[in-house]
Amino acid sequence: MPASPELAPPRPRWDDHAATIVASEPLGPHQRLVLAMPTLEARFGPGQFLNLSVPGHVLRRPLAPSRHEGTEVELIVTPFGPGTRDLVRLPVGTRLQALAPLGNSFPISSGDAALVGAGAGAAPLAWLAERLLRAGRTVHVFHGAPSAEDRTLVQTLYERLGLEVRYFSEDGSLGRRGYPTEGLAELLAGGAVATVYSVGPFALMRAAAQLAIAHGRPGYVSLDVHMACGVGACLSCAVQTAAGQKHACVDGPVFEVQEVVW
Amino acid sequence: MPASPELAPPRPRWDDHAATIVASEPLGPHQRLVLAMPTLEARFGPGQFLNLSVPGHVLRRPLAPSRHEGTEVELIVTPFGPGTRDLVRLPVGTRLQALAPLGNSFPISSGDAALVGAGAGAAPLAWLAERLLRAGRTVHVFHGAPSAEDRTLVQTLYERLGLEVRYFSEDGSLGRRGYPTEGLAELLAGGAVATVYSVGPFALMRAAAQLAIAHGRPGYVSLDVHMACGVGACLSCAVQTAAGQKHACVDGPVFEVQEVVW
Amino acid sequence: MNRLEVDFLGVRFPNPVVTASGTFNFGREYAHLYPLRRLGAVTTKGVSPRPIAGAPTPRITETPMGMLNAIGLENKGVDAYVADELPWLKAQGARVIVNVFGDEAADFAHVARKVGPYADLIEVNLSCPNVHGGRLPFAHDPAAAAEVVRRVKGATDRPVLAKLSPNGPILPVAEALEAAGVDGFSLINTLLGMRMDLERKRPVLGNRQGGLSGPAVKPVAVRLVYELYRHTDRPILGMGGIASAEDALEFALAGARLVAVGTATFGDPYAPVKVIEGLERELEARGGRWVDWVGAAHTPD
Amino acid sequence: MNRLEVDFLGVRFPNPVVTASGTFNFGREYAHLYPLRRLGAVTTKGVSPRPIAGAPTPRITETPMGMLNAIGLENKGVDAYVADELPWLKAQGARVIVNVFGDEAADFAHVARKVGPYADLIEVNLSCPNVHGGRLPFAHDPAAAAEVVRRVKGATDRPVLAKLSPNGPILPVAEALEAAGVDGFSLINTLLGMRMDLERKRPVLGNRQGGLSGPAVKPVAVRLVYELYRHTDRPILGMGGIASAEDALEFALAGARLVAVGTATFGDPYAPVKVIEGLERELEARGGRWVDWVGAAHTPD
Ligand SMILES: Cc1cc2nc3c(=O)[nH]c(=O)nc-3n(C[C@H](O)[C@H](O)[C@H](O)COP(=O)(O)OP(=O)(O)OC[C@H]3O[C@@H](n4cnc5c(N)ncnc54)[C@H](O)[C@@H]3O)c2cc1C
Ligand SMILES: Cc1cc2nc3c(=O)[nH]c(=O)nc-3n(C[C@H](O)[C@H](O)[C@H](O)COP(=O)(O)OP(=O)(O)OC[C@H]3O[C@@H](n4cnc5c(N)ncnc54)[C@H](O)[C@@H]3O)c2cc1C
Ligand SMILES: Cc1cc2nc3c(=O)[nH]c(=O)nc-3n(C[C@H](O)[C@H](O)[C@H](O)COP(=O)(O)O)c2cc1C
Ligand SMILES: Cc1cc2nc3c(=O)[nH]c(=O)nc-3n(C[C@H](O)[C@H](O)[C@H](O)COP(=O)(O)O)c2cc1C
Ligand code: FES
Ligand code: FES
Repeated sequence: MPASPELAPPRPRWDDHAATIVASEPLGPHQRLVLAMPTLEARFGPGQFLNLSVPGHVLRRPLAPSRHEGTEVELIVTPFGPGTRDLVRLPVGTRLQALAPLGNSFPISSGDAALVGAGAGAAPLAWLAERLLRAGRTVHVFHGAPSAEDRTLVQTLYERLGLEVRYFSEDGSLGRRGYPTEGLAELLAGGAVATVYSVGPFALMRAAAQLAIAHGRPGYVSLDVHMACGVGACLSCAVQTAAGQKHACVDGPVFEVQEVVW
Repeated sequence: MPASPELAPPRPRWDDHAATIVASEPLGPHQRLVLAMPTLEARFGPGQFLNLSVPGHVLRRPLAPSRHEGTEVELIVTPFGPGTRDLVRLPVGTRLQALAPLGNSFPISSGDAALVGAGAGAAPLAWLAERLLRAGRTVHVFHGAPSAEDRTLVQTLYERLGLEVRYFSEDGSLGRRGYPTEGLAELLAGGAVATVYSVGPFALMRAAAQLAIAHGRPGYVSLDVHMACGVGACLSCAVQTAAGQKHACVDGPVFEVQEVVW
Repeated sequence: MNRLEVDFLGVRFPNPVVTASGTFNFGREYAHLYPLRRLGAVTTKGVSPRPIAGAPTPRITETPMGMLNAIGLENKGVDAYVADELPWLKAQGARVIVNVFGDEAADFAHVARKVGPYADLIEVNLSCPNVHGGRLPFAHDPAAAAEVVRRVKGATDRPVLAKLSPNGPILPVAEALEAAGVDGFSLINTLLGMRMDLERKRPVLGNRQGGLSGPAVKPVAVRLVYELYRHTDRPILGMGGIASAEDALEFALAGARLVAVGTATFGDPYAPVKVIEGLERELEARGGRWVDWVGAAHTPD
Repeated sequence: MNRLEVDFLGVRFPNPVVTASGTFNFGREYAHLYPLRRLGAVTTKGVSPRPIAGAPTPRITETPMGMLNAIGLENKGVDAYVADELPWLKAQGARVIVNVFGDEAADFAHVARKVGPYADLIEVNLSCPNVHGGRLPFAHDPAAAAEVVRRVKGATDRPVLAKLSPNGPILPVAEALEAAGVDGFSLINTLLGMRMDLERKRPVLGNRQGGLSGPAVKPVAVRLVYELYRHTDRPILGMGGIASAEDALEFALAGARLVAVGTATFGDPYAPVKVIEGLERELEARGGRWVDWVGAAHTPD
């Protein structure tokens, strides 16, 4: 079973592009990085990613932009392991290299959209929201975090679009106590005819996917699989799908929720 | 046999000091680095060294300053392997760490002095020259290089002292064709009563040492042995001496030419 | 003067730099960046008789100047590659080293027979588990490894390289393989390693342990190439952490006649070509041809 | 609550972080930076019956995220250390692990007997060549290694750790040592490696090959600790590339009850203390005591 056509537009070929850090600012525990990528003629779509070099590291790091305007690519990076920790500390002016553009992107829904995210998952989602709004769709955003820590992230990414975000925190310190899938559940239970998009921890995406499936709504997730090459050569990013084993870097990272073996 | 007392003054204890690069400029194939080391109260003597961290490298790099004024330590670094290549590329403002002060220093001769150096060996020698001049000694400088490449280095280090340098190049492109030990040989053959100091490749120091010994002159060299700890703990920097095996980082790097088993 | 040209078991390579098995698939992913014939050769991902799904994810993780992989030998099986990939790869004008493996000696021979027409060299991956030998890798069982080589030699007229594992002594295996008629050696495959996930308090990799590659292993690889070179007169394809022309020259000095670039390609897809270009410059500056450097660090004891 | 306290073979350690043999000499060089009793223990440089001059220089060289050493076991011989260093070290209030070796089993026992009064634990370095066993290291000859342990056990009442080498299979040796009465294990010693000097077209090290240590080897070390832990009930002192508290916790998860910091001390002489302080913070943040982490990554197959 080939992916549905909207998931697989003819893709520009990737190359290795110079990427200079032109801005770097903390957003709570995350970091907003802006890369200047003057040689990248192709345009990213929301959900696509680049594979970014980090000095002193053998592997690159896959990251999904939150915007691509002119020659500037905006990223949200959450320091996680050694590579992302080093990346967020690099000074403005540092010259990196990025394989781009990689992977597929989210399709634009034909009707309303419900976005369910957490942490840096907000990066591709916010950008998708921008595209959805431009296409005239109604966009519901549910964002989850352990505490109030993602407040600045959400403000930066969504409020510049004029979007209101329903915030869920595990400790109740901001927005509602609980998980963003609760908001999605209520929306769908209320009869909303929305396409579901989710990027975040596996458990969150699975819960969102199950809600979409249960309500017969189309849904898309961006699977976060450990990657080495990012271009289909190493077979590290295996994903089990109804159509057999696929590879997230070339067949994804965006998958239809029905397609994924959860 | 303990080292002669002038080689072993009571030494201040080393510690690990912050060292910020405040200037970095190429001098031909070499790089002049200035480190700000505000916490280093002890003063380096010419020949002493520090063991400098290089980001991304497991070991530090031993380097002998060419000056220590106020809180600023001047180094001449020749890019050689991966560590020094990375070091000379670091931008001004980079914060490093340095074990300092390490090792012993050159004694000040009671009479004239003849300095025989090559490449970055000029760093401790030029500083020694400064001290010798201040002590009222006559200083002869012989510097060798493959070609004219060390012209700026020599100008920077020696001409600021008002010292004239006899330059020897292997290809004859600057100064005399040949090796700086030829100048030393002529000086000593002419009956000069000079103490010999040499820092450079092993073969150069050995030749200088043999001339000093042959003419019954005292002589000192700074032995360049691969080091790991820099403080006497790893035993990597073994040196064979008349008094048995010593360790360059604590018993040297400066040795009397008679003491070394060449 | 082409300083890089090298003959290896009768095959002429324009330069000694090949890709390492499993890090370049069958070359298609990188073919739009540079012509594959620019490389010494493409070594393909390991091919087995039947498709293999591979190991659970995560399959890779980074370590200091290295990476661990436990791909679990995922591949589509020999028939798919003979149908789709190998003819395409040959059509690119690339020289091709096909990496083969299986559960038992006959499997290796089966694959070698099928891929032979597309292969300039056959590389036998002995690091895979010997299913009938208590799952000990062939590489650590000289007799089983020799049987593999004998069968493969019988199944193809292409020169056969045995790929050795650094996880056990190599000399006893190498000796047995020479007796079995192996034409040359390639090494090193990955070193066994593990990384822990402090959040989950578990090994990071789905397979728990994986194979270490990249610059971290280079000293181990150079030493094993050096050691093997002293004991064999058959040519060596060296690899393990090569990321620059200088690295390649270290392997040449130790005794490698060809070198492979693996993990470095993940960090920079142009790495194999940059190593070639770097070698052209280095040899221009340092003098000599590649073949003059091969084994040059060996001096009488 | 002291989260770091740990009992190891009846000795109480305030924290599990010790120095690695050969990277801290007898502690004197670092004693002005921090009190040596702040460390879990000081493991001394290897001590042999008679002085050894060591290997030709260069004795060390750097590699990607690692280093090679071929010090050649330089030491002043047991009598000098018993006279000058060990009493001083005990007087600092430090716990002491004395690393011992020799040409044959009796040598180990001789040294162990002499240093016993100053040692909390004896660590037997099995990576040194067995002079009467064809110079194969004891570590790769289970019978010879067992004989060493038997003799050392007979010569001292201190608990005896056998230090294993990663350059060959460890389980057969470990089994033989258990039968010989070993109390615990320490691992890993260095991996054999080599670096080439492109100018001289020779190995960099005077001894040609050396031992690889530092972060590069960490994945290999973690895996071997994990593997050994599954097969023994004796406690493990783990090491190999530890440079941070996170690294130490990886070893704990794999099964190390004590951990050693070696090469990292060359990059930062405060490294052992920073690992201790980091562990205090990490365990505060992540919860649990050190001993709760030991072996916690082991789940049923
Ligand atoms: C398509 C895609 C888009 C992503 N977009 C973002 C983003 O916009 N912002 C963000 O903060 N994070 C994003 N991630 C996750 C990010 O790639 C990882 O957090 C990061 O690679 C971890 O590297 P590290 O050095 O911190 O950790 P380490 O564990 O040290 O990483 C070691 C290696 O494992 C791989 N790896 C580890 N964790 C992951 C992971 N979660 N996903 C994929 N590879 C991993 C990396 O490739 C790296 O080479 C994305 C992941 C994918 C697959
Ligand atoms: C007391 C002393 C003072 C020195 N002063 C200067 C100076 O002022 N300017 C200058 O340019 N160089 C100086 N050197 C030499 C300098 O330390 C080496 O060139 C440098 O360490 C090489 O590191 P690398 O990364 O370039 O090479 P690599 O070969 O990659 O070095 C790897 C390791 O080997 C050791 N090493 C390699 N070569 C040498 C060497 N020649 N001497 C000592 N250790 C070595 C280093 O400690 C390093 O950890 C001095 C050396 C000593 C011992
Ligand atoms: C992701 C990955 C997959 C690999 N797959 C194979 C394989 O299928 N067959 C094989 O013989 N070696 C395989 N290897 C080992 C490499 O070919 C090579 O021997 C090893 O990685 C050392 O070289 P390097 O450090 O340059 O990567 C693989 C290595 C990696 C990193
Ligand atoms: C310079 C140096 C000297 C060493 N000397 C000894 C020794 O005398 N005895 C021993 O058992 N191990 C010795 N080792 C090995 C270390 O104790 C340790 O096992 C190894 O370095 C791995 O740990 P690390 O990566 O933290 O350094 C030495 C290591 C180094 C780097
Ligand atoms: S990351 Fe290499 S195949 Fe997907
Ligand atoms: S460099 Fe460690 S003892 Fe001299």
